[in-house]
Amino acid sequence: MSLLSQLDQIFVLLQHWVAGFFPTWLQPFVGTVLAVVGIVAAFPGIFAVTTVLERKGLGRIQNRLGPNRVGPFGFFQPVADGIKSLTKEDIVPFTADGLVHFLAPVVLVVAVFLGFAVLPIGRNMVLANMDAGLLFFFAIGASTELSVFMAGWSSRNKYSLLGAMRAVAQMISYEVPLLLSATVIVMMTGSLSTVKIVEAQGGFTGFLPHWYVFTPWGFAGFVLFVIAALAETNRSPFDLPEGESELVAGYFTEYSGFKFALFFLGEYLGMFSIAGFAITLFLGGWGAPFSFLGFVPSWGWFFLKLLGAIALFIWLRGTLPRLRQDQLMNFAWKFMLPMTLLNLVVAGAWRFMGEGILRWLICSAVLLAAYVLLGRVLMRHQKLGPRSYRYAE
Amino acid sequence: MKSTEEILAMIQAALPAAHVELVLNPSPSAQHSLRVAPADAFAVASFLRESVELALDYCSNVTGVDWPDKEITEKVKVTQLVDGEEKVVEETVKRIEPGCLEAVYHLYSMRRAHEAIAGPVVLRMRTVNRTDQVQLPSLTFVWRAAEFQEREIFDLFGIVFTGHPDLRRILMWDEFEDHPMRRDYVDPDDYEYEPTPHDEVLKRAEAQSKSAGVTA
Amino acid sequence: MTPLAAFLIVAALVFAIGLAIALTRRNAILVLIGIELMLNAANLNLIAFWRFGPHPELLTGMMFAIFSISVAAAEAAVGLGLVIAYHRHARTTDLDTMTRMKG
Amino acid sequence: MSTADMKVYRPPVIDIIEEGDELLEVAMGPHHPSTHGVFRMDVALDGERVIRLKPVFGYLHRNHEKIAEKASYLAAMPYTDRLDYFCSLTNNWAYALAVEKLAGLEVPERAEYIRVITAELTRIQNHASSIGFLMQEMGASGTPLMYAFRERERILDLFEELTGSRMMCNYMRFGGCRVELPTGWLAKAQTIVDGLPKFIDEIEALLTGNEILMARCQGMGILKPDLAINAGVTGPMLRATGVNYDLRKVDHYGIYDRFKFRVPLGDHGDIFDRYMIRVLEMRESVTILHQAIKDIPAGPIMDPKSKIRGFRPKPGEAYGRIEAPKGELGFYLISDGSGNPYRYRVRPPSLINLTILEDMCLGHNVADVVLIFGSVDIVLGEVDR
Amino acid sequence: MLGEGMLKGLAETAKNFAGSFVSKDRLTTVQYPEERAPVIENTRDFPFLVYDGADDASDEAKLAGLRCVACQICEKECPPKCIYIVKSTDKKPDYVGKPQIYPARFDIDISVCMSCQICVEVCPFEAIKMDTEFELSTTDRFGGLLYDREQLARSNQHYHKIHPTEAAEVDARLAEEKAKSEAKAKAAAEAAALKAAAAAAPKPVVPAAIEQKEPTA
Amino acid sequence: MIPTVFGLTLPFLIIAALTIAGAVAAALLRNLVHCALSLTITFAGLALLYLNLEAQFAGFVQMLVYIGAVAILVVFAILLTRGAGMPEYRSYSSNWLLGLILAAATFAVLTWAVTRSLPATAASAAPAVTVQGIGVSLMTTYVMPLEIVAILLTVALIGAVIVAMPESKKEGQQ
Repeated sequence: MSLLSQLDQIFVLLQHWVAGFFPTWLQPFVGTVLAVVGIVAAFPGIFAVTTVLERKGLGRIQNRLGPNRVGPFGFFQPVADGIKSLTKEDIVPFTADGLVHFLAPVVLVVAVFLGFAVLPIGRNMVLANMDAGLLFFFAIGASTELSVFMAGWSSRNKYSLLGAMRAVAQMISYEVPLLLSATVIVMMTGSLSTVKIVEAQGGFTGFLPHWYVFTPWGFAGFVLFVIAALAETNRSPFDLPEGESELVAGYFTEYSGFKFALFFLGEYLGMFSIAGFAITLFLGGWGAPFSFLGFVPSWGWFFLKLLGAIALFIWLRGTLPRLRQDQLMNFAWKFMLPMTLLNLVVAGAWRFMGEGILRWLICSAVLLAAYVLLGRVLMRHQKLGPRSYRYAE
Repeated sequence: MKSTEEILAMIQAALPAAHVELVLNPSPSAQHSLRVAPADAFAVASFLRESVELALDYCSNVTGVDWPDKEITEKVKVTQLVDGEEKVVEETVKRIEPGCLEAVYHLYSMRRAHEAIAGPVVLRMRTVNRTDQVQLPSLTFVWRAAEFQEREIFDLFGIVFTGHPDLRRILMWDEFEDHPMRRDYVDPDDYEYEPTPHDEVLKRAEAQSKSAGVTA
Repeated sequence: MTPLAAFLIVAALVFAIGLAIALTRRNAILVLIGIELMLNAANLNLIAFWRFGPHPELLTGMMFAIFSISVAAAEAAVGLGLVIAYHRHARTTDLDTMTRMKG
Repeated sequence: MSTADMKVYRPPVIDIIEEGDELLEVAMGPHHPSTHGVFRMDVALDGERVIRLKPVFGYLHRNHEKIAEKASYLAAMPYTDRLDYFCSLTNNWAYALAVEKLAGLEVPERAEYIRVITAELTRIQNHASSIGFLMQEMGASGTPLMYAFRERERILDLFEELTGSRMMCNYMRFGGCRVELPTGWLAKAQTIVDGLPKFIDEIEALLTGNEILMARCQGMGILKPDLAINAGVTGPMLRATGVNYDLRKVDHYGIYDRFKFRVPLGDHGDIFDRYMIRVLEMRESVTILHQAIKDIPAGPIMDPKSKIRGFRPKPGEAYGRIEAPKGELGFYLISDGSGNPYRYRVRPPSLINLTILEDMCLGHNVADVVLIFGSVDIVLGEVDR
Repeated sequence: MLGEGMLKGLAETAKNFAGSFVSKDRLTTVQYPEERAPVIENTRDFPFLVYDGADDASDEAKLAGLRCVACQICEKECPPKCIYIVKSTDKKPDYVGKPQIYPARFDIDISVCMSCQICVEVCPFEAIKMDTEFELSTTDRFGGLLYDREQLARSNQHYHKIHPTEAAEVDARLAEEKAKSEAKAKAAAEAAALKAAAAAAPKPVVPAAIEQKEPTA
Repeated sequence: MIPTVFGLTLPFLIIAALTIAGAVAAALLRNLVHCALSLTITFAGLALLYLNLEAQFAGFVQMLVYIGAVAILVVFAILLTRGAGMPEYRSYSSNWLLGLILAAATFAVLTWAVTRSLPATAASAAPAVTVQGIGVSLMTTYVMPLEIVAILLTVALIGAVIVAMPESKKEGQQ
């Protein structure tokens, strides 16, 4: 085994090595525990780094410096934040439903962590290579809604309740396009297994990889998936459930201290897992972007891509204002849903059109035309558009 | 733009029964005003707004002025019986000129704004006295702009505007009792504590928490 | 390995509880919940029989369960829609007072 | 003239809510993050639709008018800074203008130019920050606000150099200005003014074409011109409804007649128009600034008749008003010949522009209420006084 | 209209993101304790009392050099009424040598002061000026920010340091006034001398005041 | 490997207990939202039981449909009908005793039938159920039911929307 491939498999080897100290019948169990520990350690670590990067990135977008006081370049800021939130008083409203109020963040974090189980982080690096892995991810993702509802309802705060209602309505609505845009990939790969999906994108033409994003339907699917993912994780411009200018902090208005931190963690982990799935489905997972870069460890690519996706999310957050609830719903049902359905059709057509430039042209043209048409109709329907102004001398 | 005298003449021509008088302003600004009897105020105000020539459709400023009771010392010659014979004696008499509260409306025209330099047309109304429940007719239905400003006058001066759709305190809290812009207002001794609606809120919360479940 | 009977008894228990909810609770939504529970119990039976049956590779039981789940979802949507529609008229979800069929 | 056929602009009447109607009563404020200070709106919601909204003021009330009536004419000047703390220089000007009318003072030409320059700079920084706040309300995570503040910072530096303070300028005096321009100030102002169009372009590139912004703003919170006039709404809010009423053009106060500038007017009276009118007004202000900085003459900056100590105008009254960035700012003064004003009244544009807040918000979403409220552009220091 | 507005916005923020690394001009924030914004000459914060004398003079010398004559105009005009003055019962000569009342007590409650500069404007004696010191936090809420004469006194050199142009003008004006009053005193003395000479020389009394006068800084 | 109690594996016991507990709680709790939340526990338990039975696909579908959709729907319905938080004035029906007896009888009969009729069969070796296999059989053997279910779902969707739609038009006509 060459050094590079050893580096590629370093975590797998490490896992086997540690598990080797245990009796044979315990080894699978220990291996699983090790992998879980790895995930549970790694992603909150990324969460910590991301909070700093997000604040610094937003700062730079806004011509500020961002946090730079704690530690070198402010990178110990999450430590300070963590200590702060752990030592803060845990306030439970007087009239709150104590048990549900407590369970809500726990349920969220647990559900979100479960989603990582089927995420292939690198070659041979997936906790559970399930046959129905993608379905598992969506099933788990659906249960986060419940925790959001629990948080909002149990706080006995009107803002929380409004935020929870918004969040749940939004998550349910966007689950449909999310699922449908991922279905394209399932159609093409013929498998719900995340590992197989990544492997299907492993080849190269020349030095360009066979990522699904480089096909018309893949690109459309990717864009739609990212939009739905933003909505699903309540990120800007779909951050209505916690829109601080309207609902104070939405469903976690009444949370403080550690529970608030848990919510925060859950939100970011949800973002990572969904970004990870966007990478897995459309961006070739842990595959290298160019054939000559194959020597870099696969997990390195995965995390690099994850970082890129997070940067995109931050960039969008720094730029876009927030939508309104009914617009959000309209967007989901009137734009996202038709587009995803059309994308399914286009993907099917692609499959049966054979090789050649023609299918590229036709598929792109159909998607583009539908996009332009739909967008125009929607904008005109709402009487939106640029305006001119008159002047009085 | 017409001078105040001309406007007065127009009002008198249109509403002969209305009591309107001219109040001169001696300062260099020369913004003279019209004092209207409260009973006629609504008719006069409506006329000013609807009149095509004046079109005073914009009420810029509404405010109150407090004119407290003035003690006037005068020397009066009185015939008196002094030592059995009548004499004319000079005597100082203290007379109290009753004060009043005044509401002042500054009107402009937006529709005819660009035709000439428009000074404000000033409309004033006086209450009878300055006891607690003095009343003036509200002009909110003529100019919506007066809505909050009349509330403010009610709050700070204590003029009750009859016919105002929503006459509540606006700047001071509801439990406050005095009218701080009156000239005889005395600061309360201890302004740290004033009853607030919060006590009631607490009470309600307690009652709610006693019943097992609480409405969301 | 857990015997088939254990699954069936669990299913029977869930079914009985669902039935009890449907029959004893007054709130229309809770009655719907009870019906959902009964359906679920049936699904569990289907899957258990599929697993312990002679031909698990034929997928019959599982297919049945999957179809049943989809139908149950439709049932829940329509049922809850009805409850909400009724509530809009009569302002109640209490089955004992739901006596009118006209809006 | 019968008053029966007169059109009445009634405030919305609170409907008697039926028993069992599912209303959610929310108190937005006083410490809600989007109320621009301590302001409360008692909102009744049906789902998320607003069916009643009552603004509640007074959390910042300090009885500015009473304080000023107890102090001398001069001592009221620094308090005017604190009315609308974003635009202290225009507040100063309005008060100085009222006193000048009351006492019949003449302002030297150079002082008038200085006033115009500072007032237009104030207008630009106010409009820029108000757009930033509006976007903040819309959830743009502060980016436009930070850009606006970056530019505002430069303008505030200018103010500090001239007046000694960034926000509480206390610069204008009855019959002129307090101090002469420091050397090199005009050149510095020129460079900053030259940079402003680039900043406005940047803000426009970031926002004007943005589809989300259009969807959020167009057709929201529409105000009809009739109601706007009747409710005494002024400033960019009024002009967004299409009413051509700019006091700089109407009252010809100061020396605004000498400058060539246009008054932008909107046609819809919605949030987007208010936003665009502010942007366009900033551009017009830049042209005024260019002209003023070019033409400013030398000369004295104070009317020799005016006095700093022992200022006692003759009895009488005066109402002076200017076009402040937020609308018509008026001061009504009654003098009884003493050193204190007998009656001192501020006509706050922020408060009166809020009169029709409920009319604009009814039927909209909670999220829109926040936006509509943001588009009114108020400062609580002025509303509560 | 189909997302290009958003793309334009994204390009704008990207430009700013990159620009913040390249041009220092974009970043307007100042990293406060380490960095400081440049001092602007006209900046005003809180008032101080000017005394003529050395920078590090003793408290007595400071008080002796105070230009303030306790005329109480600033106390009257101060909008938030944060100045408290007690007049002295005795008199001492001011910088032109005229015997003047001095403040036996001069307190400014900095926590109330709103930095409006009106005290400076109304002062006929150039005795109170605005400082640029703004780091005044204390732990004592009530007493800590109530400054008395000693704390308020700053030398004329300090004034020159923070507001050079203004201070130069003030000094010129004072020098002129002083010259005028000296000339006047001289003229008066001469007139007195003449008078005395005419009245067969009784001893002149007035010049004593001039001898007593202290040198101005 | 896995410890057993009374011949039942421990995971099964835990899951079954959870399922039953959730159902019992849904039957007994007074607060409707609590009922709905405990119901989700039951749903989750059932999904886990499916997994226990090696019906992976069915388990995930159960999770997706019941926890992700039905439970949320129930909760929404409770909120929309103002049932949230209000303890029921009288949460049990007037003839609750009859219902309880009926339910108990059903359980007794079912248990009796189960214990009497079934021989203790052991499960055959776990079949290799791939998603692909399910898909293939959905499209071949079960294509007719699939289509019928699809139609049913569409009809149900439209029906639910129409039923729940506010009757604004009718009011407008009046």
